[in-house]
Amino acid sequence: MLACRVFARAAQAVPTLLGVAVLVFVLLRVVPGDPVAMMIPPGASAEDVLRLHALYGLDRSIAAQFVLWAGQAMRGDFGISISLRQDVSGLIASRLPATLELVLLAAAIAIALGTALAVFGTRHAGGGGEAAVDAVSGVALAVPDFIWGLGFIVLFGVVWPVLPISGRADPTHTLGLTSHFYLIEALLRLRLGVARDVLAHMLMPAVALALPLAAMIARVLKSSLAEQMGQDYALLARVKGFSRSRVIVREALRNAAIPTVSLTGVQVTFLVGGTVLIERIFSYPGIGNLAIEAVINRDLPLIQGLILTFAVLFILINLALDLSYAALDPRLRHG
Amino acid sequence: MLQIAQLSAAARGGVGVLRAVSLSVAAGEVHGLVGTSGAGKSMIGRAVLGILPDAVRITAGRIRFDGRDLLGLSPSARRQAGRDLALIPQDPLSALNPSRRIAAQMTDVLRHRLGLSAAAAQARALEMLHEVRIREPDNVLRRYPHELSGGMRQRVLIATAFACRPKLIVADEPTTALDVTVQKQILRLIRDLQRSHATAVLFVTHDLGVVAKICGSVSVLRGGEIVEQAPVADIINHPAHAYTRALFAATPRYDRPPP
Amino acid sequence: MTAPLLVAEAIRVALPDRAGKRLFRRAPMLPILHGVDLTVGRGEAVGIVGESGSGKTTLGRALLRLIEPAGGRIIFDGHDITHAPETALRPLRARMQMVFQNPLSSLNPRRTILASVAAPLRARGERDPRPRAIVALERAGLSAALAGRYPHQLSGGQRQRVGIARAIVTEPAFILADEIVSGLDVTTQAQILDLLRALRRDLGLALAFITHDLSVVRVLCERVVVMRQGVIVEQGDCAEVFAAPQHPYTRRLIDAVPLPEIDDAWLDAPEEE
Amino acid sequence: MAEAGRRLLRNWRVVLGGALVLAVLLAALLAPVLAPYDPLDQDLSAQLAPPDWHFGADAHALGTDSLGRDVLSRLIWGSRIAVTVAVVAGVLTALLGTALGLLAGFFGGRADALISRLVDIWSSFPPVLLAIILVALLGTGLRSVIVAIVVIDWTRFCRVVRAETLKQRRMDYIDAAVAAGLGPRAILWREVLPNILPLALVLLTLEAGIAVVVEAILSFVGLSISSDAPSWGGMIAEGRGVVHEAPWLLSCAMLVLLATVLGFNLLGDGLKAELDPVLR
Repeated sequence: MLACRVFARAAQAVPTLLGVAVLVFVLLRVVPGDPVAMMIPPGASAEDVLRLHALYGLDRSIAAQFVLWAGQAMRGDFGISISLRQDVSGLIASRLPATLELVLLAAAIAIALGTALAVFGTRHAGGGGEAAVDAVSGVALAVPDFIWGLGFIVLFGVVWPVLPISGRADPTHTLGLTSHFYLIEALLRLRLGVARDVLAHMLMPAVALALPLAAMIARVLKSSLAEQMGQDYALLARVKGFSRSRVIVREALRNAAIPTVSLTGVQVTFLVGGTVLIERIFSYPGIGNLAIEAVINRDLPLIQGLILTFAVLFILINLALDLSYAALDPRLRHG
Repeated sequence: MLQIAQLSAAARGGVGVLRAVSLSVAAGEVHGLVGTSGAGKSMIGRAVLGILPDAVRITAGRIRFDGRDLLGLSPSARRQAGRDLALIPQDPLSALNPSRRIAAQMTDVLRHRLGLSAAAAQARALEMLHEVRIREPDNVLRRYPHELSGGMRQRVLIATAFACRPKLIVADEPTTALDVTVQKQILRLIRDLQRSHATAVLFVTHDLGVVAKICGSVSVLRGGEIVEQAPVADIINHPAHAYTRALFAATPRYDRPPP
Repeated sequence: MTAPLLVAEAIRVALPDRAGKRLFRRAPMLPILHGVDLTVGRGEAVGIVGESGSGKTTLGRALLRLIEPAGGRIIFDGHDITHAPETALRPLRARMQMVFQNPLSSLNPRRTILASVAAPLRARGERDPRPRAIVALERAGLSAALAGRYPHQLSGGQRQRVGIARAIVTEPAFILADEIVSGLDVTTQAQILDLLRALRRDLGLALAFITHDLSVVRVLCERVVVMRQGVIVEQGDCAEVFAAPQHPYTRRLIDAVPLPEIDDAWLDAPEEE
Repeated sequence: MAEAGRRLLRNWRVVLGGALVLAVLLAALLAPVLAPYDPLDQDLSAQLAPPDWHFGADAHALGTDSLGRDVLSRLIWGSRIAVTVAVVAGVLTALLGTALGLLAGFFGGRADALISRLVDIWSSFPPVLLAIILVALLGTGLRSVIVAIVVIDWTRFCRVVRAETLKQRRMDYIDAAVAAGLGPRAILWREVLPNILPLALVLLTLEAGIAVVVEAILSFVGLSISSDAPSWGGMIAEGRGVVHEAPWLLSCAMLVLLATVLGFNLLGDGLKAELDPVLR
């Protein structure tokens, strides 16, 4: 039962992936303006320009270009970046870990904070505690991550300079790490000094990304927790002598999580989307920052590669959400 | 066993939910609380169990159970006294936690309340499932609630209620959500277990027929007030209060021609 | 005896079984009704009784063509409506109406009572349906002052009366009532049953009354139909069926109803499995 | 209607939210009168001057930017872009999203499959990135910003409206309408739409807030209107660069943007409570 759910979800993703690739490929080429213009040195002859076009295959029909590109993409070769003159897949491989770490940290913060707020609000239902949680989550939900980021920069970067406001690690520091997963590798190698420095750089962008999602989780989880606490099994648990807090956490939380995952699932993909901008504000070297550069420089191969990377990332997230349904809800596992 | 004296309760905004309710239930007796919805009959049960909704506060009166006044106790002492109380809820669909196996939901109270080991709790649960005449009890223990029928789920709940050998069980409309043929089997099961374990039952229902068949004595409630209280034979055969008579008149009977 | 108002012959209905839905395949069709015959005379009230899963609600929805049956025939007032397209059904809709079990979900929460009751008339193109809607409301025992209210501002009994007013506003010949008193207190239930009896007398309405409660059927209907797992096991005049049930299931059903009188032996009666 | 009006005024969210939105609207309308300086004229002698907090001849209440232009005036003129984007993009997105959501939810079948597939593709990569790409393709300028917002955000509307419509279709009052003889169009128009309108209006106010933010993001990335024209996003971008020397530049622009977004959100939440008779 579970295996075919996962297989179906993956199978469903292929047409979407294809749709995305074709859509962006055509869009980028239909548009006026010569993508290679930027690379042509001043005073180059018309003949040089033609040769350059041929090099990037821009002279052939869009369909032909797509077939060529798709063929290469299958082999993991996404062509050469026009603006950075580097292999696109190499570029993405070097920048992706930074974004992944940021997203994972933000998601962890959001889930922890959202759940804590929801449980606290439920435990103090009707009282001041709940009103406070509603107010906090209301504001955190209304204010987009973009503005949280800016606010943090001003507060903790300038007014009370405690945290670094750009980059991924202190340049003066010798990292001595092999992979691009700085945080994870530093922790694994127990290089706590490096880990602390990298974490300091990631903290503000991660929290800015996490707050809207945390607020959404807090609001949805609290309302479904309240609903679960009204069910007879929660009343029965209290008659059995379990304290209200224990009933909330041990009995109601898991059932309340199921609708919460479905409602906030979409919001998680916005979290990944948010990295594009947050990385830009904090000059954090991830694929989001790279994407903005690529678009400004009209670097077609790089944009194409990044779009597919994001699309695959989204599909993996949706897959993970689906798996969590089955993990949480026995009705899906036991037919 | 249970004496409720002048118990009054009010919801937020002062709306009276219970008005000076007094009743007593002897050991092993089945006392019916009957009335239309909103008459406050469930509130009495929940007050005894200490699970009143947050919005409802007790404003006066005492609940003496087994010699102790439950209302005066601290929350933890209150939970301790709760050892001899149990609940059979109304809706079997929502009374079992959908994401936990039946075994977990039966044994947790046994281990928490009676300090039984995992194995002992499992054995007691199995024994109780036999008592409620469930087929293949060990298979049922491994199941999740959604894999059982309404009638089987209610039997599991009854088994759980009787497992801790409580002195008093509050049965809050335990058969209202069931088909009439299943209802008869469940009523019979509650009556048999109640007699064999000499457990007192506070039986909440809106159905005069159910009251007639299972209760020893009855309180008729209207708007949070007891309008009549007597042994079941007196209530059924010669109801004194006008409201009780009105309830009988309004209850349709298949063995009588239409009015 | 004039031709019966509604004749249903060998009705078969199958509905998609949502639980059995497997990926890539449409949900398997679960047979609900296996050939049901039912007739309702003009002005006659028939009780349709059965436990959950007996298919009584599905039968009701098929009679009113809210579901299209897989097999069999439905003749309403001489018209074969079994597979009639919605456009052909529309003129007949005025003459067969329905009252639903849950008044809260059968009334549009954001429309006033008057708007809901007037809807069937407005659907027929009446320019100002309000006066006739007010008449229907009053006939159902509600004061015209409630016209501007919303459903959530009324009691359960009042909401059910709005459902009844909406059903009688087009002066239908036949009304299907699906468990309309199950959610109500016994006192409110009695008032609604009195109202239905009065309406049947004054308007000559034929009634199909779906319920799990045998006693309610005796109070309101002349004939009773007992259903079990998609089949009618017994039907006949109420007095006869309740006094001397022929089919063992009917007997078991009747025995299981607790009458409000002292009978210690009732619980001990041997129960056939 | 008067009675509804009075009730609206008692809801603090509507009052506060409405006040903020009204302030931005007034600033946009009366910009020429309110702004002490012409937002474009530069005073190279007073670059990055800190706010001197008083109004009057050659005072810069909120300081100046790196080209000596008066920050307060640019904020006031910047509200014109914010309001235009909020109203135009918000309404268009609401109409497109609600229509497609109703179509998919009510009629189901192929329409639903197609629309849902589109929503899947749209939501399979970051909206911000898609917006940036679209604007880069369509060329900078307010028109392409609005088109980008509409093309991207209609899915947010469509998803919510479709879910609500599906929920409605399962309710008995739709069967009651069929039994009453209403045709599908009549049911959609008279039974389903009245329940969708309050939801659509709330989404519209929320969408207006989002549109303002997206415009600010696009000008932050340098893709919205020309860089020297006054826009909050542009000021934020400039402020980010000089945040150490002139933190007030970034702070003022950010706070104004925040006030506008909060205004729309509070108004939306307040209206949601008021418009829905069931909640009242």
